[in-house]
Amino acid sequence: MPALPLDEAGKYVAGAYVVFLTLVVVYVAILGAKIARIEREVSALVAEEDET
Amino acid sequence: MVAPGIPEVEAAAGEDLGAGSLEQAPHLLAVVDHEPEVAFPIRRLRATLCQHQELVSHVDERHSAQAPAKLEVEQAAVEGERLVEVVYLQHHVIYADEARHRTSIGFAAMDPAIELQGLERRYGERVALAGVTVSVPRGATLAVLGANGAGKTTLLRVLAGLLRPHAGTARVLDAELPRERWKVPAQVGYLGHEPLLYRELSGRENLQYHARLHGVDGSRVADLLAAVGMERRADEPLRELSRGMAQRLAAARAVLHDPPLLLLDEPRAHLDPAAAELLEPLIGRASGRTRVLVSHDVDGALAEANLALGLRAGRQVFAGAVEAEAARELYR
Amino acid sequence: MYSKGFVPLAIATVVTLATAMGLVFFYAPLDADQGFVQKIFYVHVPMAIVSLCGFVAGGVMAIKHLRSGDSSWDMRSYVAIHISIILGVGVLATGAIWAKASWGHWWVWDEPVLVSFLVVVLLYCVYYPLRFSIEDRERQARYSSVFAIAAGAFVPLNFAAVRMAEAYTHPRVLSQTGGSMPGEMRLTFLISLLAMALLFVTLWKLELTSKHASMQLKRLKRKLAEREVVTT
Amino acid sequence: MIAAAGAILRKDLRLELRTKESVPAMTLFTLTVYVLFHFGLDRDSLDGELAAGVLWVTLLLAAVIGVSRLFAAEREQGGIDALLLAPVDRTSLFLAKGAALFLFLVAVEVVAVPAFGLLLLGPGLGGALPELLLILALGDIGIAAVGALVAALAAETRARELIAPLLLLPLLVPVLIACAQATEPFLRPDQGPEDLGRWLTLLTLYDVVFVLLSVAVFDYLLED
Repeated sequence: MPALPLDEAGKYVAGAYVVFLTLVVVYVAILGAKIARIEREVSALVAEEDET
Repeated sequence: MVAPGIPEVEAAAGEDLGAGSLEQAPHLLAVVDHEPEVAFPIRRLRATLCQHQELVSHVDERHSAQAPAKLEVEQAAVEGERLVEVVYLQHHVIYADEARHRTSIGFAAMDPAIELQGLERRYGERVALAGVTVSVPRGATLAVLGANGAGKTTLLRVLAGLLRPHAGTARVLDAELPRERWKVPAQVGYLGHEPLLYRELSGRENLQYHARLHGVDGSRVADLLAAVGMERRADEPLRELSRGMAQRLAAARAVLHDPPLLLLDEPRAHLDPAAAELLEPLIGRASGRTRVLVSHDVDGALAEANLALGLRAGRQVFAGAVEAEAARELYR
Repeated sequence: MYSKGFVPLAIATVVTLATAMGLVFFYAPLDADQGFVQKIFYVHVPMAIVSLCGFVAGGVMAIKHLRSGDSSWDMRSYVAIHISIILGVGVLATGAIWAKASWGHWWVWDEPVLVSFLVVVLLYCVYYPLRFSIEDRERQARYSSVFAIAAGAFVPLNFAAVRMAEAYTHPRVLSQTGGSMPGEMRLTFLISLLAMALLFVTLWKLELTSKHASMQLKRLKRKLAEREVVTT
Repeated sequence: MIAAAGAILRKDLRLELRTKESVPAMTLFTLTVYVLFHFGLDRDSLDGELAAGVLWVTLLLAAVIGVSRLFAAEREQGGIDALLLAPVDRTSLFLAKGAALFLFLVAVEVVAVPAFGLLLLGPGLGGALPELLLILALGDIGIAAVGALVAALAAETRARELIAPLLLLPLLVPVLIACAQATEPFLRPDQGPEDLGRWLTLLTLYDVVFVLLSVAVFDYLLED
């Protein structure tokens, strides 16, 4: 199998690394959303406690 | 030595028992012990007995250096025509067994059959049982009362080792649950809503299967089939039998290995009076086994129980002696 | 609880990842017969190795859970498997891209790593429905652990079987096997592998911390609710 | 433990004889799948790799049916409770269920493999009978061990009809590879063993690993 020319290969390599980075970023984003929800609920609890 | 006794106990007996119940069966109870350090349990026992009026007792408390109790227990057993139950301290269980043999009636040792302390069980987040604290002496019957969903069946399943308790301590016979769960099956007979028998197999085949699992001799199967009155139809597959007949076979299954403790979940559901009568020697009070009885029939259950446990939404409402009227409150 | 030493770990992960990227594109030589496409190797293979180790580690943690009855080990095992599945999907995707670039097809059946991964990912995807269709918390933990152990043992067996099958029907030695790599490539590969492993551990700790926090929050809420019932 | 396993196995076989639920259904299923393959592949006779693949895929799919029924009676009629209420080890349940599944598979194959020879296979089956039997036996042990474990795992879940096959089939990929590869040379017109030893080694390794593993972890299933 002859090596692909650089411009052709570049697309694929970029694709592979983009897949990897996207996975990590999406994962971190989901985690961030989870943490934001925890933060919201804690704030709600604190607010409730302040009232009583 | 049964005849004279300790005055205060006799007095208690006279007061607590109506004339009618005296005629029926005055439950005499002999406690013999010779060691000072057990004086306290005797007193506690006496207190318990006074709470449970059908268990009126003759309590003999002695403190002597040696322990030649055997003779006295035997004597008590022989003399006591009215000796229905011999409650005995664990130090002398061996003698008590003899007394039991002579009177061929059950006995209860001070070492309780079931001891629960703050028992808790959850299903996921939902609390099914919490703070259940009760102690059932050997040979006694505990009635478990409560509306649907109060946690009665959960309690039975915990006691049977089918569910793991999540908090508190639970001792069933000599097994600490859940650590010593493996000790439980050999000693417990469980009769629940489901007969736990295969529909496609006959009664005999089902019982033989369970006999093999329990390592019980196959000849007991025939005896039990006769005892529950199912000899004639023992070879028909279960699906062709009525629910009541299946229940009779299930009762035979539960006592196949002659367990000292019976866990009964509405055992007389589906049974006609004659069949219920037939099962009495196996799973009734007269079986001499410690029993935990779940029932919706408040009066019936209290009549055959020594103590009662009331549950509401998994919480304990009462444990010990209870009036039928108070028990009925549970269902309101 | 799980956040001890998290900051240095995160820094080390970022530094190593950056280093690995730099090495891949500016240091490692071009492969003699694959050319630039071979750069995919530095993300695909470390991801595959870390993911597999994650699956096996999930099994080991599950053993610890069953042995000790400590449900935090079940949580660890669950999170390890969860991240491994995500990495596994990445392995399949990058593998497909690599296959397209070097052989012209999005999928090749004679690449044992890729094929084994497909089977393994298919199996592990069932972990979620299994775990979440059991309501009782304890039973969920126990059944998940049993699955994790069985699947963890399956992973190497499956690899052996697939490799044997491929080697038998397609006797072809891959050019990227470790032994024949030049030194620069090997260094780059090892740093990439380390970066991937650190990333795995970082994400694992992060997820565990978040899971633990939300569990604690739930407990707190329940406690407060109980207190309200008592006081009113 | 062996005595209890024997009691459970006898009960299972008796139930199967009486209800005829699993084995006839599995056998019928294999025959149907042969017909499907005939039309799907549009071939009157198969040999070599294709034949081995069709045979083993069919057997695995039939095993799925057996596995999904394996705990049905226990679940519906309280057999698990009854077992937990008896002083027996849960390992004996695994041994009994594995043995029952193994026997079911053997019973199915007694019909399904000759039927395959008659319906789809080009070359004759007779030439390498001992080897074939050995491969079938080793394959069945693997399927039985994994099948009993998966059946127990799935028995307590809500979506068990879905989970059991989804778990079972990927887990059986190595069995499929080894069995199909080992069987394939015998199904070619020019019969002759090829690399039989390595596939049998792989199968044996798989069987040993999963039997031991299942025995080790089975105790944690089916409890409360």
